Amino acid sequence: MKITLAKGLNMGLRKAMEDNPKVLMMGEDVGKLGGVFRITDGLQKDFGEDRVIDSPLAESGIVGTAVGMAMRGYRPVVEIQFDGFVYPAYDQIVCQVAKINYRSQGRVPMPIVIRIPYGGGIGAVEHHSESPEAQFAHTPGLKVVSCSNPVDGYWMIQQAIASDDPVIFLEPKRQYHADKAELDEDATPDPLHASRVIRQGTDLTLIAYGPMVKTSLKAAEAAATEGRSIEVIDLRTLSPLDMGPVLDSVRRTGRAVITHEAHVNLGMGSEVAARITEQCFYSLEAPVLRVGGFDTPYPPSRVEEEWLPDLDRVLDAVDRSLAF
Amino acid sequence: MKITLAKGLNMGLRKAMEDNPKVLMMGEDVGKLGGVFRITDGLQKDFGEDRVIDSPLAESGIVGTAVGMAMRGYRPVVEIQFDGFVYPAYDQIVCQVAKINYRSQGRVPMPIVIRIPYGGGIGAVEHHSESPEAQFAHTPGLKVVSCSNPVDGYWMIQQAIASDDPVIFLEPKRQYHADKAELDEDATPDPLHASRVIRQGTDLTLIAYGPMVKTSLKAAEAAATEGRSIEVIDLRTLSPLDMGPVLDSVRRTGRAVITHEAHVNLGMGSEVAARITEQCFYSLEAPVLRVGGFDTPYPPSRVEEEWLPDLDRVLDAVDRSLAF
Amino acid sequence: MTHQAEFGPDLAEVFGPSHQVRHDSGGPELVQLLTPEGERVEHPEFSFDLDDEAVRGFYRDMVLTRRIDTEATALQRHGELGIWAQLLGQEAAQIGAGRAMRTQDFAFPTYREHGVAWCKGVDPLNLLGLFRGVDQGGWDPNDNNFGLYTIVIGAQTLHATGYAMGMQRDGAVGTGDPERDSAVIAHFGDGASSQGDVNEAFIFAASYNAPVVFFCQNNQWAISEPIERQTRIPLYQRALGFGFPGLRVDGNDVLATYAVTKAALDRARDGQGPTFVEAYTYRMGAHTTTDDPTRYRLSDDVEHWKLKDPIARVEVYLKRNGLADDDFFAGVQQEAAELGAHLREGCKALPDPTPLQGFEHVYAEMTEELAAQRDGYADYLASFEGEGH
Amino acid sequence: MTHQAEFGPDLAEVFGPSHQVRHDSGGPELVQLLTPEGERVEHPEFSFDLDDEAVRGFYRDMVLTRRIDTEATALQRHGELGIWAQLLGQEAAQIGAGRAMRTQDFAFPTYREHGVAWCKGVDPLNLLGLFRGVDQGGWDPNDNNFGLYTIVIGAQTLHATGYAMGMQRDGAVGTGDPERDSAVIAHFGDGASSQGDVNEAFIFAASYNAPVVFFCQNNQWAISEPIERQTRIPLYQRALGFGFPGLRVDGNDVLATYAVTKAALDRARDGQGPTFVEAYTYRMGAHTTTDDPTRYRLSDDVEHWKLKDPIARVEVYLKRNGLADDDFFAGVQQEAAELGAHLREGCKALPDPTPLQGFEHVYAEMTEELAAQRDGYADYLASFEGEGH
Ligand SMILES: Cc1ncc(C[n+]2csc(CCOP(=O)(O)OP(=O)(O)O)c2C)c(N)n1
Ligand SMILES: Cc1ncc(C[n+]2csc(CCOP(=O)(O)OP(=O)(O)O)c2C)c(N)n1
Ligand SMILES: [Mg+2]
Ligand SMILES: [Mg+2]
Repeated sequence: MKITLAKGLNMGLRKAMEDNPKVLMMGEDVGKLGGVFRITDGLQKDFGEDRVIDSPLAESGIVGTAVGMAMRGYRPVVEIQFDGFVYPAYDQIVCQVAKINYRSQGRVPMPIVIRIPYGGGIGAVEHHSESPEAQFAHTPGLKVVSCSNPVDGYWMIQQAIASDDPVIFLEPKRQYHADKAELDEDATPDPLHASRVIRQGTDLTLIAYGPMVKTSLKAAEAAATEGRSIEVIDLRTLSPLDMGPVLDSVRRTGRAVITHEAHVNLGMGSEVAARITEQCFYSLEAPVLRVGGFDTPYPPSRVEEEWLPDLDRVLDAVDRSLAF
Repeated sequence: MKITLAKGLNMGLRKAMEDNPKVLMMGEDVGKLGGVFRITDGLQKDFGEDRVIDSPLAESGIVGTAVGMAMRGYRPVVEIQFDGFVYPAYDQIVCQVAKINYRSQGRVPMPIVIRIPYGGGIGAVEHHSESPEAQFAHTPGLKVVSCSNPVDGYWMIQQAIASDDPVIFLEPKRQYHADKAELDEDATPDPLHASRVIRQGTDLTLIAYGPMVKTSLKAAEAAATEGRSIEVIDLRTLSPLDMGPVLDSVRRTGRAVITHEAHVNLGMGSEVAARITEQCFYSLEAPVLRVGGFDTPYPPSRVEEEWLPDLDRVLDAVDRSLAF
Repeated sequence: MTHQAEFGPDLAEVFGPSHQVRHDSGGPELVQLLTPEGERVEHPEFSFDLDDEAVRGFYRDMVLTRRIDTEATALQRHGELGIWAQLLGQEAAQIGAGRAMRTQDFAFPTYREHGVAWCKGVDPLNLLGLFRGVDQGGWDPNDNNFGLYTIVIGAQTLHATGYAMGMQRDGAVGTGDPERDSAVIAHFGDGASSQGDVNEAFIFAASYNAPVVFFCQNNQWAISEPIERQTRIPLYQRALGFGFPGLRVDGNDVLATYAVTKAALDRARDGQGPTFVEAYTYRMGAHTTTDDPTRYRLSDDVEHWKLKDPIARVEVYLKRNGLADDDFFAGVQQEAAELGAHLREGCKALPDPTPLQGFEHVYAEMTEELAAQRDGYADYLASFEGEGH
Repeated sequence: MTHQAEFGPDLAEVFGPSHQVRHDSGGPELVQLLTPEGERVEHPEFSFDLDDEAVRGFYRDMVLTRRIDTEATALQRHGELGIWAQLLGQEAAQIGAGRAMRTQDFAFPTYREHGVAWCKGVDPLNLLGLFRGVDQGGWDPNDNNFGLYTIVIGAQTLHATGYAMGMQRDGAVGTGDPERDSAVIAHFGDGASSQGDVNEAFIFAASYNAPVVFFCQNNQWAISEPIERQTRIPLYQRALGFGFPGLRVDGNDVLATYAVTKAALDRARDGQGPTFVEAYTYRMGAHTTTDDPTRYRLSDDVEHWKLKDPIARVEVYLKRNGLADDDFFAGVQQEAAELGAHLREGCKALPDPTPLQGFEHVYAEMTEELAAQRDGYADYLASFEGEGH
């Protein structure tokens, strides 16, 4: 069966609700409308208003009540309508969701998934195209992942829901309907917190996640036509980071470029670069280079494609690294 | 005149209010009480309730109304009572305060200062000892600084208020009353966004800011007794970073350690390390090492001194770097 | 509600006519001065104190505002705008509120207040930039005392309150000088009323007695969610919990909206503090041009509200009472056509931003760090020159 | 307020007796069953339905709760606790509310609810850990249906609402089975009422008709800020804006607090939804042991409230009516002395956490990354061994 990312997520959510009656959906417009991206399409019809809950327009309220539901034994899956609207819930997420298991010495786990459609490229207005991952990954107690393709979408959302820890689940909205992939529902998925080499190469390690995975694969292909062998890694998990495959790779290639849509300054790239350097110092032939959104607010959509890192900017960094 | 950091800040605030009638103070308990740390002590008495405004207990409300005041031409100085209570205002800070100048194409500047007593070591309960700097420094449009000593406190708070950009002003609360220093009110201060070499050395560059500056100076002294010459840099400005003095130093010493109380993962250290590596790759004799708070929630106070990076942990990193 | 009585009869009344409001007429509390049939009625407390000329002006405002809306919707369909937030059906609420303001009053809009922008003198062409994706607000808020559109729901209500606190500090409230005394209007929707920020704005405004009118267009929907999800009592009653007056006005009645908003603004300018005005109306179109309301609401409801059209009733009123002649109506149509052309042509001519422009105005005082990033990017862009890239 | 009349006489009444509340008796709306002088009075709607034994029990609860408080305050003075949040003066509010709960009801406290903890059966020693700095809550919330103390003001009111929504989904509301039907109490202060979260909790609770009682101890102060900064009308009226009942009870009257809270809980369990209870009381002590209230309030006020002491009035009542003899009072004193000793000894014996413990429970499922950090730190610590470090 060939599915889009949107479909994979929808099927994964449905599967999780079928498997466990404690799984609930909450958020703005997730019910009748099925969410503005239709990721929860059909779920309220089939599971009822008690399990697929349209909420008042208040993100702190959504997350805060999800905390209470989790305390009562439920497994709420919260949808934040767009990346830029997660901030009213930031306090509940970093002070409560992230800390209650710790505060209670493990007596009150927080099996909450917070789904966030994120990233740019859809021609939207302000606050609809942001990449807030670093703001969560810096917070102990949260786990942060991002899927990049339909099959991962299907499995990872189920794994996130099954996790007894809170998971910030980042969905690259630009990819929702971009590509289709074959889903084998009987396959055994990789663990949730594992990064993955998705293309092998020997000259340089290109590290990406979420929306930049596709661009990175294209960059590797383009580089191949010029005789350059690029290894591409899909991080998948941003907290915890699974550095094993990354370090293995860089020890072989000696060079690394990391890319994401988020601002470069204090983005995931800074952490990955710092860790690679700490652990592969003598293997490195060049500093780890970072390609990301500029350190400016996300711009009006008519220039977003220039703001977002693209094939050319990734290749430029690859060239600079190889020329170092 | 010898002053503490608390006194320096209080004098600086008073000076700013005297110099410009548009400067206002806002926050919880800043009026009659003078703030829980007494940093605004005496200001309401002298400048009145219209300029030193006790607010309802709502951080988003405080920052959001400060935005409106700034639009009307005022220069609000907001006090957040403790680091851990800034998050209810996070949305207003990152989506409004940070972006209105950009959104309005420079027509509506945001000359707001958000003062945050931050960091640990005071034996407090949860949420009173945190270091949220990276969560702000990652956001374009905000400027982020931290003073480390009484004299800087006096000047930097005035410079922050004079800035037409929003400034997150981090005050190392543990230092409020720790030491005294001589203030020369006629001196010409360094610019707000300049880092500063505060001890010269040749073997290694030790980078710190805020509460870790004192520890770093002690570490350098201790290392000196073992014949090691450590250069210490007080970053002072976290966004923008002033990398000039840091890069100069590392090019000379070949080694760098950066320390802060915040979690290491995605802390300021990751960005500084990544930049040093990018720009001094061939000068580095060892990877930049980071010493910070663990990637765990701030612990109960009886073990906070073990959680916080201290002299020994800084020296341990110095040793590891020198031995690399 | 068997146990209700335990808490005394006075408390039972807070359980108003909930779960019905969409089909409901707005209840007896609805202030109305012009019926859907175009008949003038009187209200014991609020009266319309302007002349026929003003009514014709309101009519013209509403027709032109609707034209802005239909034109922009068409531009979106033709790919000239990325998205558009339609105001269809809310013209009276916006013109009534907008015309009640004085020059020195300041409006804080959400993203749908095209009619208020019109009243404040903003060139509607400037509204398109945000939806086209060439800017994030193409006007200077200080030129017309009309703030930038705010996408994060509710955030601007706190800005409005703070601005009003600034007016107090400027001595621009309660002086008795009509040129000087000022107030603020904060516009927001029924959905927005659930945000913490909006409720905090009520608290700050009440605490400082700030000169702000909270003007809520209850258009019955927050995207797909009906008003019942946000409140189980009539929304204007929210103000009671915060200690200032709340009023419900027929938001499809421009005369009543004008009269009620003006009274609230007078009160604010006079130093009497905040008022909540619920303009009871209906979102006749989709939430935005990307929304599909057939998924969540009945066309029945829409038909019901069509009978209450805000423009039609004024037209009937003017015609029936002979207050405007054919020339007048033709003139307005002509103006609308011209406005449409202005928007169509102007929209396509709006200049795209350049990539390097994005580095400007991040800060009022540019940083060396960012200038270096900009320069590096400029060099990078230059490296493609001549490549036909 | 000259323009008030414009909005009709019914709106004027929302401007209650503000700016006076601290010296005020709480107004005619205050539900009282036992006067400060220890006289039983009746109320038209709320009656006390328990026997003398229960009143003696309440007295004992209050004396023991006060003992916890004075003992912990003393422990702080002796350096055994880092800080302590005193409840002095709020015993009746807490015992009345705590005793109104059934076992299956769940309480979400702020940080001062030591009396509620007592009623729910939490060993008071466990309360000390947080203030001593050995843990962040030493009890299991599921053992006694008593949540952990929450320092971020207001956050727990949303948790309470969500928990109550969970009860609804569990079919534990409105079944008529007294063992099964459940409700939640959210405790918070007057200051907390200004937080967005608290107001959002009201909205969610109303929207879903959740079985939650919002129990606000209005102790007139939020650190140095008087209640007037947070509201200009009596706080219980906040609920009116959200469409559920609000009540003001004499929070220094344990009988009335019990009766009112019980009625509200019954209503919630029965499926009638949320109620707001304002327990009108006074913070007799400092905000915490690090606060200095002489900087911001008059001892006059404190003296005034001393006359309303919640324990004294029950003592007078019991004695005057011969409902308890000397043995009873001596017995309670004896218990209090034992409790004091338990706390003094227990506190010092509370084990300090170890540095490595801080790596546990960050996650329910430990990560490799964090395990590596822990192991690295363990090695580092081990490197000092033998150094006499
Ligand atoms: C904080 C935040 N959350 C979510 C959204 C997404 N969103 C945009 S409009 C809207 C509904 C707004 O409803 P209402 O306040 O009634 O205004 P209306 O659109 O009806 O004018 C939502 C949920 C947003 N813009 N901001
Ligand atoms: C979000 C947040 N902001 C600020 C604080 C600091 N603070 C602790 S208690 C308090 C006052 C609380 O007043 P109230 O709600 O009336 O409760 P009370 O202490 O009187 O019981 C403040 C401002 C906090 N804990 N959380
Ligand atoms: Mg609406
Ligand atoms: Mg209080």
